[in-house]
Amino acid sequence: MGINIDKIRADFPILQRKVNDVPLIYLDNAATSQTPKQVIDTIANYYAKYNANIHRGVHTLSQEATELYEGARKNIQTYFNAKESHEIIFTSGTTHGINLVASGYASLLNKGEELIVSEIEHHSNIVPWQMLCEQTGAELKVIPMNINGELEMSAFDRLLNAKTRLVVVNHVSNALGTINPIKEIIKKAHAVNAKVLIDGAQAAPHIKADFQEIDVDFYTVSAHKMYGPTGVGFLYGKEELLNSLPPYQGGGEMIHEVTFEKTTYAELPHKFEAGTPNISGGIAFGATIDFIKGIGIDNIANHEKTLLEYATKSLLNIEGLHIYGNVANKTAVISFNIEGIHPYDLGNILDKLGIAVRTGHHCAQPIMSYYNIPGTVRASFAVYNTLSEIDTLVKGIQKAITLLK
Amino acid sequence: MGINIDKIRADFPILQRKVNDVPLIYLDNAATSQTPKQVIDTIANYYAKYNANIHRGVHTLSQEATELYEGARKNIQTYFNAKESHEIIFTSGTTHGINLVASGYASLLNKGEELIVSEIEHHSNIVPWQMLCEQTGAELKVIPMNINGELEMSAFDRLLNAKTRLVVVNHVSNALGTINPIKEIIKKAHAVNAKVLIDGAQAAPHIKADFQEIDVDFYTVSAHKMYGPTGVGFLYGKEELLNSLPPYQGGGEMIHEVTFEKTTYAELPHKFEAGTPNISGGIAFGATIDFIKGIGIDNIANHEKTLLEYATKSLLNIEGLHIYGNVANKTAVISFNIEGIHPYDLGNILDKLGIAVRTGHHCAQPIMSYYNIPGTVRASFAVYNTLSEIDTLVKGIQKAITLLK
Amino acid sequence: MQTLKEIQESIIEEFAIFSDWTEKYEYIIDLGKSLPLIEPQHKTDENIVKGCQSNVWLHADFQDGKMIYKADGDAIITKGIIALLLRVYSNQSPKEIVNSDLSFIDSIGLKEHLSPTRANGLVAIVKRIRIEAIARTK
Amino acid sequence: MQTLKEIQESIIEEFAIFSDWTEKYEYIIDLGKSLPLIEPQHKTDENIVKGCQSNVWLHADFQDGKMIYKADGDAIITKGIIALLLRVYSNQSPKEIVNSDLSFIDSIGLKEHLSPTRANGLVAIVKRIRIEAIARTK
Ligand SMILES: Cc1ncc(COP(=O)(O)O)c(C=O)c1O
Ligand SMILES: Cc1ncc(COP(=O)(O)O)c(C=O)c1O
Repeated sequence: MGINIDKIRADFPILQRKVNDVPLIYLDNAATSQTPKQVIDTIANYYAKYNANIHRGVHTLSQEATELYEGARKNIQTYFNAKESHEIIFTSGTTHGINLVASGYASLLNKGEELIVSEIEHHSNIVPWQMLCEQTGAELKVIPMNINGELEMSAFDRLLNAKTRLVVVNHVSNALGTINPIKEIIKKAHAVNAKVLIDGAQAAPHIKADFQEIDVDFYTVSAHKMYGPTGVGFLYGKEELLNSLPPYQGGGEMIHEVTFEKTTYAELPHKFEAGTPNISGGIAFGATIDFIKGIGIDNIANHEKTLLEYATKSLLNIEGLHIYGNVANKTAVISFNIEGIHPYDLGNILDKLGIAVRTGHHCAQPIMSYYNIPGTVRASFAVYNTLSEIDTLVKGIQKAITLLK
Repeated sequence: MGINIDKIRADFPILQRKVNDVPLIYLDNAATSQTPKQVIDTIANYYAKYNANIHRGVHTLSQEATELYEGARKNIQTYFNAKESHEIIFTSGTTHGINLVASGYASLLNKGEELIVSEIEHHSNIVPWQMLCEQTGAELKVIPMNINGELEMSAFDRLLNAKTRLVVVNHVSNALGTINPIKEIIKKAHAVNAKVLIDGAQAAPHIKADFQEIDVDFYTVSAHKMYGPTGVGFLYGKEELLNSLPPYQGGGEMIHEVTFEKTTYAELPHKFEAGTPNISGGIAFGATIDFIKGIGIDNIANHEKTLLEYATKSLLNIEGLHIYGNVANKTAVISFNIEGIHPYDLGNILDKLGIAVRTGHHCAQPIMSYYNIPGTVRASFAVYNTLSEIDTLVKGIQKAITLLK
Repeated sequence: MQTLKEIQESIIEEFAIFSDWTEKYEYIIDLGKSLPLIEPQHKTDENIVKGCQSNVWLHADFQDGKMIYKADGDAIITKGIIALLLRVYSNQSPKEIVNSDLSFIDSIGLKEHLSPTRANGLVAIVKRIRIEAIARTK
Repeated sequence: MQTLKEIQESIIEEFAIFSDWTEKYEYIIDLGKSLPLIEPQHKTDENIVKGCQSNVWLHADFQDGKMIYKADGDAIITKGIIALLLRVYSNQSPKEIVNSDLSFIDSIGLKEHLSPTRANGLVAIVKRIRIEAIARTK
C-alpha cells in the first residue's frame, strides 16, 4: 500500500542538486513541482523522434506527433473522467484557461448580472473577473473567508440568487491549502442556474477530481504544478458550454474556412486552440498523468497527509510560530509566520541552508489583507518530500530565529 | 565562409530517423523546423537542475531560473536589436502575439477607422483582425497580390490614408516564400501615422530583422519555426505602444497590487505575461538564438539560397509542374502543383518515400482562392537540408507521377 | 449477395497478395480512377465534406431495405478508399451497417487514411454513412 | 571624509574577514537592527517602494553640496543592506554618486539581493538614489 520514497526520489534528477553546498530541500511545490525523468525524457524523445506540426499533416512525423498529442488529450480525459476528449482544451496554463472563459463570458453577460468569487483566490482567478465585470457592468461578489481560512458557506448561500451567472472558486487555496467544498458549491450554484468554474491548479497534484461526478462546468489546471512541464495546462468545459462561448484567439487550427468576407470556426477542441500549440508540452502532460497514475493519487495523498501532520506538529513546537489556515481538510501546504520575523528574512536564511520555501503574498493579497500581514512563509510538500526533510526545516527555522532575533 | 552541413546535421537527432524504412527527408520546415540537441539539452538540463517558478522567489533555484529566463529575453533583445529587453514579451507563439495586439486595439480603435492586411497572410494574421473589426466597427482593407505572389504596392499606396490605424503584413509569406518590402511598408505607414505589425514567423529562421533599423512597431515570432521548442515565441513592441495597450490576460505576475476594489498592473514586460510562463521554453528559445548565431544567419541564408535555386531548377524540369510564387526575393519555400494531380495524392506518395512535405491550403486560403486551387504541395528548406535530398525529392515526384497518372 | 463481413474479408484477402506499398497504392489509385462515383446533380453543397486536404461528397438513398451510397472525392487516393468503403457499405441493410466495424481498413494497412486528424474528409464520410443508416433503422 | 570609492573599499575589507555566510548575515542583521533609518514623518506613501517581498522607504535631502539619504525597510536583511548603501551614498556629492558603480555589492557576495527580479525593493532604492542625485546635478 505504501510507496517507495527512495525509488520515487530517484526519478527526480533535481533532488540530487546541492544549493549553497548543502543538499537541496525543495518545499516550494505549490509554486512549481519538480519534474520526473519520465516526463523530461518524453520531451527529449519527442524532439529527437517525432517533432512536427500536428493536425492536417499528411506525412508520417506529423501523423505520429498528432497521435501522441491527441493521445495525451485522451489520457487526460480518462483520468479526470470528462465525457468527451474534445472537452479538454489544451492551454498554456491555468491563467490562460481562466482568461479564456472570462473573455468568452464578455459576450454572454449583461449589466446587473452577478459573478461570485471567493476571498481566498489566486490573483489569476480574481483579475480576469474584475476585468470582465468592468467590461460588462456585471457585479463581482465575494464569498468571505473566516479566521481558519475557510469559506463562509452561509454567506455564499446569501450571495447566490437568480442574477448569479457564474461562480468561480479554487478547489484548493494556494496560500492556505484549504480544500473547498466544491461539490456543494456546484450543487447550490446549479440550483439557481449559475455555472461554476473551478480553478484546480492546486488540487490536481493532490486530489483527483471526477468531472462528471462533481458535475463541474469548467475546471482548469497547470501541468507544472503536478510534476509536468511549464507552458501547458488544460481547460475542461462541458461541451454545450464550450460551444456557447465565442472563440478566444483567432488563427490557424481554429478555422474551418477563411475568406475576407466570412470566416467559419472549427469544431471543439480546435475552436479554442488557435495557432501551433505547445506540442511537446501536451505530450509530456500525458506522460505526467501516467507518472501520477503509476504511483496512485491516493498513495500520493496519503504520504502527503503524513508529511502535513508531522510538519504541523513539529512547526507548532517552535515558539511564536503561527500557522495560517487551520482546517482539517487541507492539502500539504503550511503558511506561517514567526512573531517578530519578516517572512522575507526567514526565507533568505532558509535558502542559505538549502531549503527552498516561498515567501510573500503568494499572489493572494486579499488573504494577506484579511490577516493584515505583509506575507507568509509557505512550505508546500510533494510526493518526494520526507519526514527527515521536515526535521531539517525545523532546525533551519530555529537557526534562523537565533540569527534574526 | 561556407558551413559544414555534416556537422550541422549531426546536431539534429531526428535526422537519423527512418520513415517507412527509408531515411527521413524533412522538407516541412515552414510548418515546424527540427530541433538541435543544443536546444533539447537545454530543456532537459533546465528540468534536471533549475526548475522553479520564476520572479519574486527568494530561493536559489528560483533566482537561477529567473536569471536564465531573463537572460534569454536579453539574448533575444540583443539579437533583434530591440532597444529595451522589456519590449520583448514572451508569448506562446506568433498567433498569441498577434491576438494580444488585436485584443489591445479593441479599446483604441474607433468605428470608421481602418486596418490594412494583405492577401498573402496566414490565417493567424487575418482572423484576429476580422474579429477586431467586427467588434469595433473598424474596416479591414486588403492589399491584393499579383500572379507572382507579390503585394501590389501601388494598391497599398491607395489604401493608406489618414484613417489607417494599423497595417499588418507578414515579413515572409508561409505559402509562397515571398519576402515583403516591410521597410518600405513601415515607412509609408508611418507617414500617415499608422502603426505596423509584422508577422515574422516565416522570416526569423532565415532573415534577421533589426527592429530599430526598420523602425517596426510590433514584430512577432514563434520559436518552433526557427529551430526552437514548441509553445513559445515573442511579441516585440515599442515601449510606448506596449504601454498604450491595456493588459491582455489577467493573473499572477501582471499585477502590482490586488484588492477587490482596485487592481493595479505591473510594468512591462510583466503586464503582458500573466501566469506562470513557459519557463523551459523561454530558456530554450535563448539557446535557439545561440544556435543560430553559432552558424550565422547569413550563412544559413546563403545555404538556403543555393538549395532554393537548385530545387527550383530541378523541379521546373518536371513536366506539368507549376510553381506558385515567383519573385526573386523569396525564402527557400517552393509551393507547387503538378497538372492533373491533387496535392494530397502527391504528398501521400512522397511520404511513402520518406519525404515529408506539407500539402493543403497552408492556412492561407485567400492565396488558394486567388489561384483557384484546392491547395499546393510545399517543400520548405532549412539549414540542414542538402542538394542530394532535393535530387531524391525530384525522383520521388517522378515516381509519384508514374503511379498517379 | 455477400454480407458486409464477407466483403471485408475478401478485400483483406485481395490486399494480402501485395508485396509492397507500391502495388497496394497502384491498386487503390486504379480503384479511384475507375469510377465517377456520384451523379453531378448530387454533388451539392449539402453533400460535401470539406476536408482541409481534400473534399469528398456523399449521397445516400434507401431502396428495398438497403442503403445505396454514392460518393466522390477530388484526390485520387481518397477516391480509391471511398471505392472500398462503398463496396463494403452500399447495398447493405441499415442494421448491418450500424453493427459493423471498420477494422478491415486496419488489416489492409490503410489506417492512417482514416485518422481523425488527417482532414481528408474520410472520417466524416464514414460518420455520415453510419448516420444515414441509423436514420433508417428507426 | 572618505570618498565614496574609499567607503566601498573599506566595506569590502570588512567583509573579507567573514569565514562563512553566517558571520556575514549576522553582521548585516546587526546593521539592520542598529538603526531606525528614517523619521516617521518621512515614511510617506510618496517615499515607499512596495516590493513584492518587502517594503522600503527612501527620503533624500540636499545639504551643503551633499546628498543626505534616509531609508528604512520592513525586513531586517533588506534593512542591513540599506544601511550599507547609505553608508556609501549618503553625504556624497551628486556627481560622485552618479559616477559610481555598485560592484562592491558583488565583491561582498550580496549580489543576489540586488537582483532586479527579487522584488525586495532594493533595486528601486538604488534607482531612486541615483535619480535624486541626477536631479541635483542639473
Ligand atoms: C506567416 C505565419 N504567421 C503565423 C503563423 C502562426 O504561427 P504559430 O502557429 O506558431 O502561432 C504561421 C505558422 O504557420 C505562419 O507561417
Ligand atoms: C490556485 C491557483 N490558481 C491559479 C494559479 C495560476 O497558475 P499558472 O501560473 O500556472 O497559470 C496558481 C499558481 O500559482 C494557483 O496556485
